[in-house]
Amino acid sequence: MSEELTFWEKLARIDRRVFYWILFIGLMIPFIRPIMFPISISPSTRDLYEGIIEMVEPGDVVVMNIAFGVSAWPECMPAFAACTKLLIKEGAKIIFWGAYYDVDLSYEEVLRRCEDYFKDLKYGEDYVYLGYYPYQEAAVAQLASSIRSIFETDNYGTPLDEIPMMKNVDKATDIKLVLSGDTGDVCDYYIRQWRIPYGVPVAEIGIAMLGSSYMPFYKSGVLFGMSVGVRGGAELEKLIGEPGEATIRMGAINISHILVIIAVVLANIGYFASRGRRR
Amino acid sequence: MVGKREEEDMAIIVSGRGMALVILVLSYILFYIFMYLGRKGREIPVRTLPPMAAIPEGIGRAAEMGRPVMFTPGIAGDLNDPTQGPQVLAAISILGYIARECARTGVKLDVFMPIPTALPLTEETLRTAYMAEGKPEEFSPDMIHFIAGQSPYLTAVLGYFQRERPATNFLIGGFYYESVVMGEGGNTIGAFQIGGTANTHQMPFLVATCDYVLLAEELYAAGASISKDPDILGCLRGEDIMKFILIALMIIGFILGFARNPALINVLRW
Amino acid sequence: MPYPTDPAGIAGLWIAWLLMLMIYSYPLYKENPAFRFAEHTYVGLMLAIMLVRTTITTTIRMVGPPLMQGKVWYVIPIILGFMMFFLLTPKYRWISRYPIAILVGAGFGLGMRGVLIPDITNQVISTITPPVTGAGAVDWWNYIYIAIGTICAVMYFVLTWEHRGGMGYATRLGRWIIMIGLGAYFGNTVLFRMAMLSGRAQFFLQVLKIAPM
Amino acid sequence: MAEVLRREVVYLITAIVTILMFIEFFFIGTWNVAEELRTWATIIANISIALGAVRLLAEHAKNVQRRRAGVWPFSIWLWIIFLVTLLSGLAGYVIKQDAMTNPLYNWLFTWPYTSLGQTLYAITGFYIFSAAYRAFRARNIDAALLLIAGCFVILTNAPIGGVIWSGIPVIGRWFLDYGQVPGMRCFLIVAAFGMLAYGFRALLGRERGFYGEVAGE
Repeated sequence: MSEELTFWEKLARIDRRVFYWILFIGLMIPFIRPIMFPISISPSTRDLYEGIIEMVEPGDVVVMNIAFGVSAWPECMPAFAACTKLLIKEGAKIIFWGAYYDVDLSYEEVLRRCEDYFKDLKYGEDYVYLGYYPYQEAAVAQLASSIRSIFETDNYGTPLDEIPMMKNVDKATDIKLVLSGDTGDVCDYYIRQWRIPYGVPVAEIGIAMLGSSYMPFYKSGVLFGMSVGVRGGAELEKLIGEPGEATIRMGAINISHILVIIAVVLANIGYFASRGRRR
Repeated sequence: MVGKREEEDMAIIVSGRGMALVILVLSYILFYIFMYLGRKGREIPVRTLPPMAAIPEGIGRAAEMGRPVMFTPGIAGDLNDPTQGPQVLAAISILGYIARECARTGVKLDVFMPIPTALPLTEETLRTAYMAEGKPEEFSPDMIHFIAGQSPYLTAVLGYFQRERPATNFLIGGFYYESVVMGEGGNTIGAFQIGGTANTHQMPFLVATCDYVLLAEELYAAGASISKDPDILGCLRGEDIMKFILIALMIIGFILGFARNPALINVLRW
Repeated sequence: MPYPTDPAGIAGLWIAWLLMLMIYSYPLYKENPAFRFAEHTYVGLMLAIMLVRTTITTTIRMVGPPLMQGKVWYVIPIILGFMMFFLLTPKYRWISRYPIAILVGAGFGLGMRGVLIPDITNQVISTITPPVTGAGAVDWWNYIYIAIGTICAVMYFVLTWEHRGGMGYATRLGRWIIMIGLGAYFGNTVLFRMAMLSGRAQFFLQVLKIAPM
Repeated sequence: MAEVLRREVVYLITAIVTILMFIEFFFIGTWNVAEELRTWATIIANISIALGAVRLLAEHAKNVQRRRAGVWPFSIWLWIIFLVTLLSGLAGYVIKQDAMTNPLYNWLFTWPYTSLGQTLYAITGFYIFSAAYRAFRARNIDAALLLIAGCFVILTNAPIGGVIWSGIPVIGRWFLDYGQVPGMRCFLIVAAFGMLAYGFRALLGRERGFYGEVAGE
């Protein structure tokens, strides 16, 4: 152990906290001095955007499923808000509900982020908030066969029959499409219980990892579109022409991703250099 | 496209779901046959899994270096959880094998167990393993370090890495992000690492930090190859036959694809 | 959220900021009582919010109206639900198996019937669907790559036969293809985690009014 | 008899519920029982969420009772914050049918809870970065392939990748749109069969982990 350390070995012994500090400070730079580069649109996001525009006619009822917690806002909220704006532009009537116990706050945040859009709309006629349903496949399946068997009332206690936009809506077949913002596997439930039995189009607007695990579903046409994490959010913001939070955040993504790449490359150069020497 | 409930004359099965029913029934028949055969004593082998073959190597390495071996099943789930539970169970079966190797070679084994419901089973497994090698006196419950809570668990394992510098780490079970931290910690002390999980979200980290990794179903197969559970092994054999059928379908369909013949696709949409 | 103007909001903002620093004192410095304090605060809050939102209010909402309408049998799921709590008493634990049986039955029944089409047949169909007429060489290459890749990767998970001879080569290719998949997954994980962390870095600056809220 | 009630009857219920769900899906007809059972399952699941919470709270109560060194003051604090939040939320619900209307509950939810949730969720970002430097080595072909694909995807996800070299997003997009598909598809297929097998064993009463049978008794 006491032999002279090479440059690479010394480099490999840097305390891990040094990296944490570099990263945290590095991430702040773009918020002070924005670093912007043009963003290209990926096919899955474009399909999502065009799918909504093609399918939704004014007056159609659409479900926005909030299956991400408050904790995943930085990743999921930009895309979710952008999709809400797009749906309102297309004249859809929106049902909000969610499978996360902290869904109330997420719903309020959506309203706040799309303030300009919601101010001309009327609760109960153009949008409605039904609240929380348990994170269970049985619940999602039952929502498909009868919304009223899970939600007798909206979140504020008004019976669904007294809400104008819900009068003739009770089954999956009354819904034009479902957009699910996920951190977990709730979208699986919508695929299995809504898309396959009833043919309701479903799209995913969740965290980036789901962009990998749901890619086969998108490729096989089970999902009509997919937005991948905050990058998808930035693409959607570009498509609807309202650059917002995700677009700003792409600066931080640039910095952090470059840092990760440098780390991996340096580490592997060091690994092969010291391995060569040992031989 | 997707089958809707169109009432057809005389139809019993909903259109578009026929093939699904065939797959379901066929799978069940195969599972049942091989479970039955397994219970009758027919041996169903599990193929050589390099990570399992590397376990003696890892323990031998620890014996040479005179350092301990560490095992942990991750904190993702409780035994009662339908997705994480089976992973932890498989991991505990593998632990039985590791413990026997350790007992035989006289290597010290440390188990970090963050799941309270799995504690009794772990203790039982270790006791049995040491007994089977004729060294019951070498087993002590202190080998199992129970730490509840994710961050105390992480802190304890990282501290242990620095203090004891284990020669080999086994990170096998249902993991959450602790896989990155432990994989990195073990790497920094130059430990030989064998990982395994069925949680897709942690596989990349285990692949990048471990020398050998059991991926997805391999974990269950490895567990079953040690516990010799005829139900699991029988189902695995049944699954394999279904996979061969799918592979055959895909090869035929792939060739038909060049001729743009949709016959097979239409059959699958039945 | 906009920068709050009321005293409660401002206090909340700064407390949120402090709690964040307490949590990050763990990676950035070392484990310490401040971190533990913040962690326990989170667990306490989470449990309370969860109970209020799920067990208490949602149960009342789901069961109340039908009971009022005279559907008396809605008492049964409530009783079954509370039977779950026998899981905590070793002696009567078996009672909890009845509600679990319904949960497991519904869960597996729905899950198994659900995976057959999207996860199996649709995936096979998608693998063997050739590119549309007039497709270029790249599309055909992708068709071949995905088909051969899927076949080899599925073959890799044949677990009760030795991979000998030609199958050995196919499964080795299969494992490499799985690794490419996991690599892309890894790349997306980095995006997710960094997006989350950048949200916190942004919040750090926003509270100090260095970045706009 | 008691043995039968504890095991066989339970397995039978599981099997009946499972098969009902199958029948509803595959065979034409109206199946109200299946719908009713799903509503029941939802209500049961909703109540049983409290189980985990009760367990955790009991654990912390024990910490306090036994004065576990270095832990018990935090456990007391956990209980205090739990009770305050719970009672304020319930007060809001009782008075105005909506927990969020209580200002204290709303404040605790909006500020400390949101901040802590996002902070804890983001912490892995640090670990990934240091692990990228200290542990992610191309030690074998598997890891090499993973890292190469990973690096291209990372640079594609960041817009800066295309500025460095215009080929990066082209290669990275290929990995995202095609390269990862067979691997991920294989996971779907394999996991689907795994689920069929696991569910089948549950149907026959040969998989018992979830009844708490494995964990002792």
